[in-house]
Order: sequence, then C-alpha cells, then structure tokens
Amino acid sequence: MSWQAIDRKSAPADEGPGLSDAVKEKIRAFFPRYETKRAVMLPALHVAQEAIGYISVRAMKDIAELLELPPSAVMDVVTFYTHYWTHPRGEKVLMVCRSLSCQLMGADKLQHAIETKLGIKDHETTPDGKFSFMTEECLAACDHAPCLMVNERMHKRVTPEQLDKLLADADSDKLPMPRSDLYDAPHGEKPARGH
Amino acid sequence: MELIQNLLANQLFFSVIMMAVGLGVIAGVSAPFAILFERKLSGWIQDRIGPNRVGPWGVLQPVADGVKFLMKEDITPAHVDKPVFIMAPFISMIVALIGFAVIPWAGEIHFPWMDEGATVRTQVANLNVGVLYMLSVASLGVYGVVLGAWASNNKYAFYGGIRATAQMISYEVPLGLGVLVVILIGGTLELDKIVYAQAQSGVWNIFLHPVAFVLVLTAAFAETNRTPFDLAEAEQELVGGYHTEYSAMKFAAFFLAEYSHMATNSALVIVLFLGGWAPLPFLSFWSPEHTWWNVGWLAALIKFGCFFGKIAAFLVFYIVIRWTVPRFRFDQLMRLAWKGMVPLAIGALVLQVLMTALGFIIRPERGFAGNLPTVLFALAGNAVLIGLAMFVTARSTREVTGRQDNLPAVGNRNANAKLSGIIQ
Amino acid sequence: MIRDEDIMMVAPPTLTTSDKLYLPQVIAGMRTTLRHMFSVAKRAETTVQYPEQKRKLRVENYRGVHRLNKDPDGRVACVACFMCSTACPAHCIHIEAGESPWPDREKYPVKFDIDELRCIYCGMCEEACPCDAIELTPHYDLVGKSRQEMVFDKEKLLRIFDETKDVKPRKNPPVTDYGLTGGQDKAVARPTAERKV
Amino acid sequence: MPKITVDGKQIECRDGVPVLQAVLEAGWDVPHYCYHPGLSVVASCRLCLMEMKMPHPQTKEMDWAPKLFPSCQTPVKDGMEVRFASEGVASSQSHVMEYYLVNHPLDCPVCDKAGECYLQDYSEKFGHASSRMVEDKHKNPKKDIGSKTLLYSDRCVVCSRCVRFGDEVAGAGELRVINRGHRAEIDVFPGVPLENELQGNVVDLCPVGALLSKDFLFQQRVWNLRSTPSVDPTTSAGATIWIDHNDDRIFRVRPRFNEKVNEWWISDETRFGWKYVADSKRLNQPLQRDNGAMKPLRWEAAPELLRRLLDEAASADQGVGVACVLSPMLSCEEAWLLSTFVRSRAPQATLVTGYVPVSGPDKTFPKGFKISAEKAPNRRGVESIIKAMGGPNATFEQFVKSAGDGKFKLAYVTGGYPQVWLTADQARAIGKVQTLITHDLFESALDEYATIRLPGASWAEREGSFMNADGLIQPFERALKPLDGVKSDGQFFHELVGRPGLYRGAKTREAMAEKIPAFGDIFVPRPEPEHAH
Repeated sequence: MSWQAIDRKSAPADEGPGLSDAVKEKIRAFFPRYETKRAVMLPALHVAQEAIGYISVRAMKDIAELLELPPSAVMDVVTFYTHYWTHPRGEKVLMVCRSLSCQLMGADKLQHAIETKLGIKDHETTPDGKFSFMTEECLAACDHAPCLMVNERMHKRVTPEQLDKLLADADSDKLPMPRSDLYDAPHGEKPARGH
Repeated sequence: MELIQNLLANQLFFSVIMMAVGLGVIAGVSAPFAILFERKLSGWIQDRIGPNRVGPWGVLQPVADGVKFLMKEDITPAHVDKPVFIMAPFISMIVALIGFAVIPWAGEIHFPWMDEGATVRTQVANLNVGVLYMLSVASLGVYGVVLGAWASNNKYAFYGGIRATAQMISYEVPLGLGVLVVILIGGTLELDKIVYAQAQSGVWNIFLHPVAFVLVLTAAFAETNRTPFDLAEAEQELVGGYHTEYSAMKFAAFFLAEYSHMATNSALVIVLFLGGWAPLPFLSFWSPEHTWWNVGWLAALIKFGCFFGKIAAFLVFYIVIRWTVPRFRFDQLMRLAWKGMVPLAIGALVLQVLMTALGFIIRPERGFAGNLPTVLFALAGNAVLIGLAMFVTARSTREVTGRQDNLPAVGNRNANAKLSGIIQ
Repeated sequence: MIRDEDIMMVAPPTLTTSDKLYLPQVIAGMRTTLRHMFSVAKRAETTVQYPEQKRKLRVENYRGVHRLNKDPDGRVACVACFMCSTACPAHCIHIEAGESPWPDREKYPVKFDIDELRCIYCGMCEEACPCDAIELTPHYDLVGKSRQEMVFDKEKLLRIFDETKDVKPRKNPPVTDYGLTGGQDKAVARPTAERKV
Repeated sequence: MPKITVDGKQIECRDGVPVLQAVLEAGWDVPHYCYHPGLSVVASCRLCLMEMKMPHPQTKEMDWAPKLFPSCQTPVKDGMEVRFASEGVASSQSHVMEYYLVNHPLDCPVCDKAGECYLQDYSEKFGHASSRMVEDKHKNPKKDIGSKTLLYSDRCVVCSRCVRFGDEVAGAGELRVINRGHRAEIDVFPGVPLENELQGNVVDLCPVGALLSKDFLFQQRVWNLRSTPSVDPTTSAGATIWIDHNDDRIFRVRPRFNEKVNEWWISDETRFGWKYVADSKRLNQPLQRDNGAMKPLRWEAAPELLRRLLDEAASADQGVGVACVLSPMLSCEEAWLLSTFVRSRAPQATLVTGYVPVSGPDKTFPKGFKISAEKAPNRRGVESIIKAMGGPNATFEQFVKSAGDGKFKLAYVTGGYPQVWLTADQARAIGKVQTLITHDLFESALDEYATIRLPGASWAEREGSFMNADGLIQPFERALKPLDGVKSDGQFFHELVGRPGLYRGAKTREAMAEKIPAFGDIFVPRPEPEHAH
C-alpha cells in the first residue's frame, strides 16, 4: 500500500524497558485490595511510571499480563489520562493550567515563555532530558492563577518573569512531605494528606 | 414494318404494351424516383438539401437504395407464419399495381394505318365496370398490410394491422359514396367514358362536386396509409407498425407498394374528377364528330403526358401534405370518417340525385357554356353543403382535438376540478 | 412526488369553426410548407456538407467523445469512485478500481473503459464526476471498424486529453485533496480560492 | 407485553427491550450509531434521544420532561409515553450530526462504505445541508490493524461498537479507544493486531467507513451489489448470510440476522469461505470415458445415459450392486431428488452419507457464538433423507470398504467440497467400482477411475435448503448463474427424475414434504427492523 497506513500489526522496534520482578511484586501487592484485578490498573500504572519514569510498551504488556487483560485495555487507560507518559519525560515536568481562570490571568503567556525558552512543545522533553512540558486541564487552584506545577509541586501566581529563576532552582519540585505519602499505601494504613 | 403496324393495331398487343409501360414506368421507375423525389422535397421543405451523394443531385439514390435492399440480409424471424409472411409484401405490391389495368392513359387512339374508325385503347383492359374494379382493388390493398402484420406475430405489427383494417373499412365508405356521385353524373362505370365525357364538355367533375372531390381525395390518402393517416406504422407507439419485422427486399416491396398505391389512387382521382388526360378544363377537347384528338402518335403522347403530369402533381401534393399535416389520433381518425366525411358524402350524393331528378344533367355535346346552369346549380348545392357542415360544426360542443373528457382522471382532485371547469 | 401546487393545468385551445373543419388549417399549413420548399437561399445556409465542411462548435458545452483528465503531475485525475458509471443511463462505463501507486491517493482506476457505441453522450458522467476527471470533448467524428475498437480504454481516453487540452482546457483546476491523504501529509494541494466559494 | 405510546401512537413491545429497539421494530426511523441489539448499551452517540413524559416535580402531573433521554438506554415500561417527532428532538439530532461531521473527511467517493453508510444516510435525513466548519479538519491516520481489516480513524465516529464487539462477543478485545475528547480514536496495541475468528464482523458493525475489509477494499461500490439470502456452506452451524454479488461474481458475504443460530455475526471462515466459487480450476465440462480416454459429453445426453447405465447395473439384482454417495454439501432437495432417482431404477441401491470433513473441536465464544467443527452444511439433512428413504444404507467408510471388496457395480459419487476430500487409497478402493459416476467441483483422485465425470455447481449457484447440526432446515436462494458448461445440481437431478419444468427449491421441498413430513417445517429468521443497523 503505497498510500501507506500506519502499520500497527508489528511491534515497535524499541519497546522500552519492562518491569522488574520487584516492581511486579509491588503491583501484585495491590491485588487483595480490590475485587477484580482490573481495578488495580491505576495503581499499577503509577507504580510502573514511578519505577521507569514513563509507561513503555513493554511495561504495558507486563501489566496486561499481570492483570490478565488484553494489552490494549492498558493502553486505553494510559492514553486516557494525561499524567501517564508513554514516552520518557524529563527530570522535571512543567505543567501549565489551560483552564479558564489561569488563561485569563496569563497562563497563555507563561506557556509561550516556557515553550520559547525551552524550545519544546506540549508533551515534549528537552534534549538534555532535564525538562518536559505539558498543559493541564485544571490544577484546582484558581484563586492562585496562573498556576504552574513542577512534578508534584504547585507554584502559584507564576509570571513569565519568574520563570528563569524557577527553571534554575534545583529544588523547584521539592515536596514538603515524602512522596510516598501522596498515594494510598498498599496495606490500608491511612496516609497523611499533603498541603 | 407492316407487322409492327398490324400488331399496334391489335388491342390485345396494345394492352400488353400498356401493361409493360404501366409496370415498368410505375413500379420500376416512378415509385423509386417518387421516393427520391419525396426525400428531395422533404429536404427542401425542411431547409435541407436532401440526398446529394449518389450521382449528380443524388439522382442515382434509388439505384443505390435498390442495390442495398437487394444485398441486405433478408431476415425471416423464427416466430412468424412463414408463407403468409413472405406473401404479404407481394400481395401489397401486386394489388397496388393491378389497379393500373383500367386506367385510360390516353383514351382511344387511331393510327393512320388502321382501318377507318378503328381504334386501340391505351388501357390494359377496358372493363365496363372499371370504377368498381378500381374500388375493389383499392380495398384489397389492406390485405397485404393485415396479412403481413398478422404473420409477423409481433404485437406492434399486429396493432398496426388492426388499425389499418379499421381505417380502410371506415374510409372506403366515404370513398365509395364520393365515387357514386361521379357515377351518377355520367351514368357509367367505365372510366374511359367518364374521361371522355369530361373532355368533351370541359366540365371536370371537380367543378360540379368540389365537396365530393375533397372527400374522395381524403379517403384516397387514408387508403394509401399516408400521413396524416399513417397510423398503421406510427413510429412513436408501434415501432414500425405492420412492417416492424420486415427487412431487405420484402420491406422494399411494402415501401414500393405504398408509392405505387399513391400513383394508382391519384390516377383514380384524376380520372374521376380532373378530366383524366384532358389538358385543360372549360374547353372541349374531343367530340364524336371531331376525333382529331384521338389520331396519331402526337395526340397520344400529349394526352399521356397530361395524364402523367397530373399524377406527378398529385405526388407532389401527397408529399407536401405529408410534411404539413400531423398524424391523427385514432379516435380523431374514426370521428373524421364517420361523423364528418360520411354525412358529407351522403349530402353530396343527395345533391347529385336531386340534380339528376330535376334535370340538371351534364350534356357533354353542349360544351362548357351549355352546361353552365348545371355547374352553377351544383356549385350552389355544394355551397349549401359546406354551409350546413359549418353550421353543424360550429354548434358542436365536443372538442375535436385536445383532451378527451371521458379519459380516466389524472392528477389530483383539485386539478381535476379545475380541468372540468375548463371543459364545461 | 408531485405536489398539488406544482401541477399546472393547461386549458385545451378553443377551436374556431375553421379549425374544426380542418381544411382551412391544412391549407394554412401548406403555405408554410411551400414557403420553405421554395426558399432556395435559406437552404444553403442551414445544411453543412459534412465531412467536407465542419460546423463551428461551442467548445465549452459540446458533448463529443470522452476524455480522462490528468492532474498537473500527468497522472490520471480519476479516483475510481464509480459516480460516472452509476450516473450513466446507458451503462457504458466500466471501471475496475485498485490501490493507487501514489502516496497521496489511495484509489485509482486500474481499468477505465467506455463503450463509445453504447454511450448516448448525455454528459451525465461529466456532471457526476466529483473531481472533474471525465469530460466530454468537442471531438465528434468518431469511427471504428469493430465494436471492440470503439471501447475506449484508459490509455486512449488519457491520450484524448493530451490531444484536446489545447482546444478545451480542464474546466476546473485540479483538486487532489479529497481527504484522501488521511492527514499524514499536510502539504496537499488545496482548492483555489475561487473554487472554495 | 408492555404498551407504550410513541408520537401519540400506541405500540406493543417485547419485554425488557430498550425503547429504541421497540420503536425500530415498530417501523420508526430513529438514528443511532452506538446502539446495537447484540452489544451492551453505552448511550454515547447521543443520536437516539427522545422526549419522555414524566411527573412534574411540583404538580405531579405527567408532562414532557424538559431534557432529552437516550432511547437506547431507557427500557420500555407499560404506559410510558415518548416522542421523537418534536422540534427538540429534531434539532438535537441535527446538531449532533453536525458535530459528527466536524472532522469527518468528505471522501465518500473513495470510501467503500458509501451507499450503506449511516453517516451519509443520517446526514441526509437528520443533519444540516452544509457544514459551518471553516477550520482545517483534524485528521487521524489510517491504520493497518490486521490481516483482514483496515482502520481509517479519520472516518471514525467513536461509537465503540467494534470495541464492545471485541470485548463481549469475540472475547479478544484487541480494539480500544485511545486518547480522549476530540482526540479519541480507535486503535490496537502495537504488535497485537486484530486477529480473531470473528474479526470480519467489525466491518459490518461499523456504521461509517472506518473499519474496512481488505478483501472487499475498492472492489465494488455497494449500490452495484445485489444481495441474495443464503446459508453458510462451510460449517454445519447453518449461519444465515447475505451473498452480495454483481455480474455473477460474489464480492462479499455478510451475516443475515438469525435469532436461532448466528444472531448478527458470522465467522471469518464463513465470510471468506466463498472464494472457491470463483476458482479457475473448477470443472466445467461433463466427460465420458470412451476407450480409456475422457471425451466430452453433452448435458442433454447425460440423463438418458445415466438411466441406461443404472438399468443395466440393476437389471439382475434389483440394484444391490448400486451405491449412491450423497455428499453433505448437497442441499436436502438435491439429495432427495438424487436418491429418489437411484431408488426408482435400483430399489435395493445403497445410499451412502458422503464424507464429512471435521477440523478441530467446536469453538464457543463468550456470548455463545459457535464455530462448528463439522465443515459441511448438510450432514444431518442427508442422513435424515437416507433414513426416511429406508433400504440399505452405509457410512462413507463402510462404502469405501465394500467398494474395495468389489461389492458395487455402479456408484454415483457426489462431492462438491472446496478442499481435497479423498486420499489416494480411498480413491483406489472406490475405483474398483465398474461404472463410476462422479459429480464434483474440482478434480479429484477419483477422476482416473470415473466412467462419467460431471461438473457440479457451488452452493451460490444452486438453491434448496440445508439442515444444520441442530436440525433446523433453512432455505437458501440462488445468487449466481452457474459457470459456463455447468448445470446446477438440482436442475440435473430434476431432469434425471423426469420432473417437468425448471428446478425450484421451494417446489421440490413441497413435493418432498409430502413424502417426508419433517421437511415441511423450514425455518426462516425474522427480518431485522427496516431502519436498524
């Protein structure tokens, strides 16, 4: 077919890293908490993304195998949520809100500044692997618009002028609490909520 | 030389010659050339040139056509009644030709080498019931059409045949009545005598009975299946009508028969109404005392020429009518015959009967002037007839053309209401 | 469905007595017929002695033999959508479609035959064509020795385009973007501005 | 039977169906994409919306509720009152249609679905005449997602029928919706293509031209095709199908709804199993052995010749030495005509059930769709005819054995299988029969022993009925003219028996039902509602 359809029949040349046995074990640990294995999908994906930085094709296959689902079902979920990355991301992911309040308060200028400064667009990563950029539907902090999130840390009322400083700051993504506390721990103990 | 002269003095031999002339000239030459002439004329009428590729001005077109007809594949479809199918076109042809047997081409001719007072007739057979013979032969013409149509075993052909039958039967009535008028004028059935009477008096029958003339002429058109009476071969609805299944020479026979028929019928009308071979009306060209018009080659040729010229003129008339008048619808055709022509023809007949009863009789020996009162009376009678016809027609509410109110309703109620409003 | 208000009833003409008598009208008709018959000068004007003389045609709308247009790259413009053969009342167009060898299109006619003897030159194919690929040319003197010869194939129809494009240029500029590229290649030819209106 | 009022008209409907299904069955034309009676309901296409009467919150009087409800997700309830003929519904339909067409490419001329595309139909009936979209259309790529299927995701309306079919009916779930919002598209996991035995159905399911069969791609425009109702000839399940054909060529086979057998689906085996019909290797000339060499035989002379041969073979012993192999590829009517013929000349002739190809075990899919292991359509039909005819009978193996023992003087062997069905050994054993008449589609190992070899017609060129493995007798019609030189089997047997006129399946069935009453009871599936898809 010379008018070429994308070939989806053969696996990509680089499937990326798979899940190690330890990570798989970590996912299996979620199984007793839910009625079905399918329900473990979201935590499993988080675990996987945490382990290898993004969710590779190989990882999706591994998860599908663990959850006894067709791999396409995993891909369905992965592509539905914007926070799951299907390709490697940088150390710091900058997220700019594109919802109404932030946009009114100048998030578009902020986005433009980031894009020109780093030379990347939505869901792209700088060549040096330091920064990735994505737009976000709502960061739930409209009173502090425009917001910018660096990894899991929220920065409020960010202006393009502050951007240089922010990018230079090595601790810009540092959280006020241990990261693991953000998620439900596997064994049922109540995690401490941040902020 | 003497032998030839003797032979030429022999009526039988002369009849054979006339037969040869009739067949050769009419069927062999004039019919094909009438076809060419028709095509030429129709071309002119339609601002075209007409056939012009074969020979100068296309005069060899009939030859080319003839060759084509002969060389073409002669198809006899599998489903036809074979003997009848093959016979039909030739019946048509023969019937069209035998009518010429009684046509008095140039009356009687006396040649110098013949005995005093002896003459030969330029006629194949001088029947004392010539008119009847003509009528019966003309009505035989329908056989060719009907047999061909029936034998074709094809619904279109069959419809054509049915139409032709109904049409011929209908139009023979006014034709016969019109001819009867002429018979009553001269009191004879002999064509020859009818012509001599007109030639002697100079009163051509057309001047006595123009209405009868028009009726006979119209009926003659219908008898030949020419437009506007060619319903038997109406292309729009019947493909080719009765000759749908015919091809090659068999079709050509039908075709030639039509043209021969035209010539025969014109000859009949000419004899009956237009003085036959008499060159001019109002003048006496012959009387039993002065037979100079019957003597010698020259007279014979002039007379023959006159007759033939009249036929040619008639053919032109036929052709011009064909390209002028559109075809009738079948119900119109029937209405014209039965409600128009038959009453008028009866009227003409009554007129002639009245004339005979009242003594308004043509006496050929008196010449034109002597017969003037008769002519005037006849014309007055005809005027009355026409007036009556106009009176009746004007009073008739039924539309002669256009939509028929007894047809099934079409469209919607609204529209029909509008329509009936228009009709009433 | 014909609506009531669309029906127009035409009243049959009312006939005068002379109309009803036929003959006066026949004679009036004959006058017309005879006038034409004797008007010699007119006759010469209206008849053309084909093939020695040829009539001047209005090239834009004459419906002669078909041609298959080419796009600027010289490829057949047809996308084998079968609209012409569907619209054809004489069923004289026979198409076999296949995958095109070009990246910007997916379908093209592998075979495109028109039976010029069956064709009634109604121009419906031209009307139906969504990419103005089939057009009727002013070329009308069309002869052949066999029926087979009169079935024009794709190559012949494309050749006719080469022969006739000077006389009759393609009616509309070629439009190659029928959504056929599937968005993989943004740089596709766009309809010109005038056409977009 | 609940009664509901639709557009002021009361209709009776089946229990437990959605309003949409009920009104479709009652003849309403309600647009819908995502709803399919064989799949779960998601109510995502928002086209089948209706107005419904509900008690007013304050006055408690029944009144039209201000919002619209998806009729596919609302089960019928006795006394319910709904309407589709309202301005609100019409405007909703037209606006939803406009949304669907925002990004849909206008490539109908090259789209194989055009003509049976519901986007086209609904756009025409319920949509806007023109698009207000002035921006460039968002174009998703074309995807090669399997050996038999192509996905044009730019044409997709994301009704998710194919996804649900994969999950629920086929059980493989290769297709998924990826991304979300206006970026949503259907896709497979890279390297895990759509390869299941029911995959062809997604092409029929797709209401637009997004999923296309590679086999049918660019072959024909659908409006040129004529559909003939038929029955699957490849397995004993008896799936009912449509044969879509034009100019005496089959172009595709589609499922025909059948509530008792295959519902809305067919397997790929059935869908693509017709290819042998157009095989150039098919026999197309009756042959007769004359001094060792095969000479052409005229069809007209064949009945007389067969009668003579049969009479000769049966003259001495009432036809004990005569065998007739009734292939399970024959229709019931044909098997009956042939056995009647043989028995009329040789009352003691042995009737043999032909070879029944079997491959693997039966396969059952999650919702109960079955692929049967028996690869012949009419084994039960032939068996019940042999049983009803009485007299000597045998299985195919027994026949081969006794033929090898030289028991038979004459044998009429019918084949008609698309694949090779005889081993050389079997052929050699059957070849011991002195007068061997074969009637087959393709050349076989029997040919070198055959006295007369008749070419058979494929099922698409015949008519009659098949009795499926569950005993359901389902008629099928003739779709194609037989190949040049081939006579339809039924017609030939009809002439052999000496019945007047042309062979018609239904006529023969009537005559047959008089002799074997069981065959009077044929099953014709109820037609699907006109506006359903």
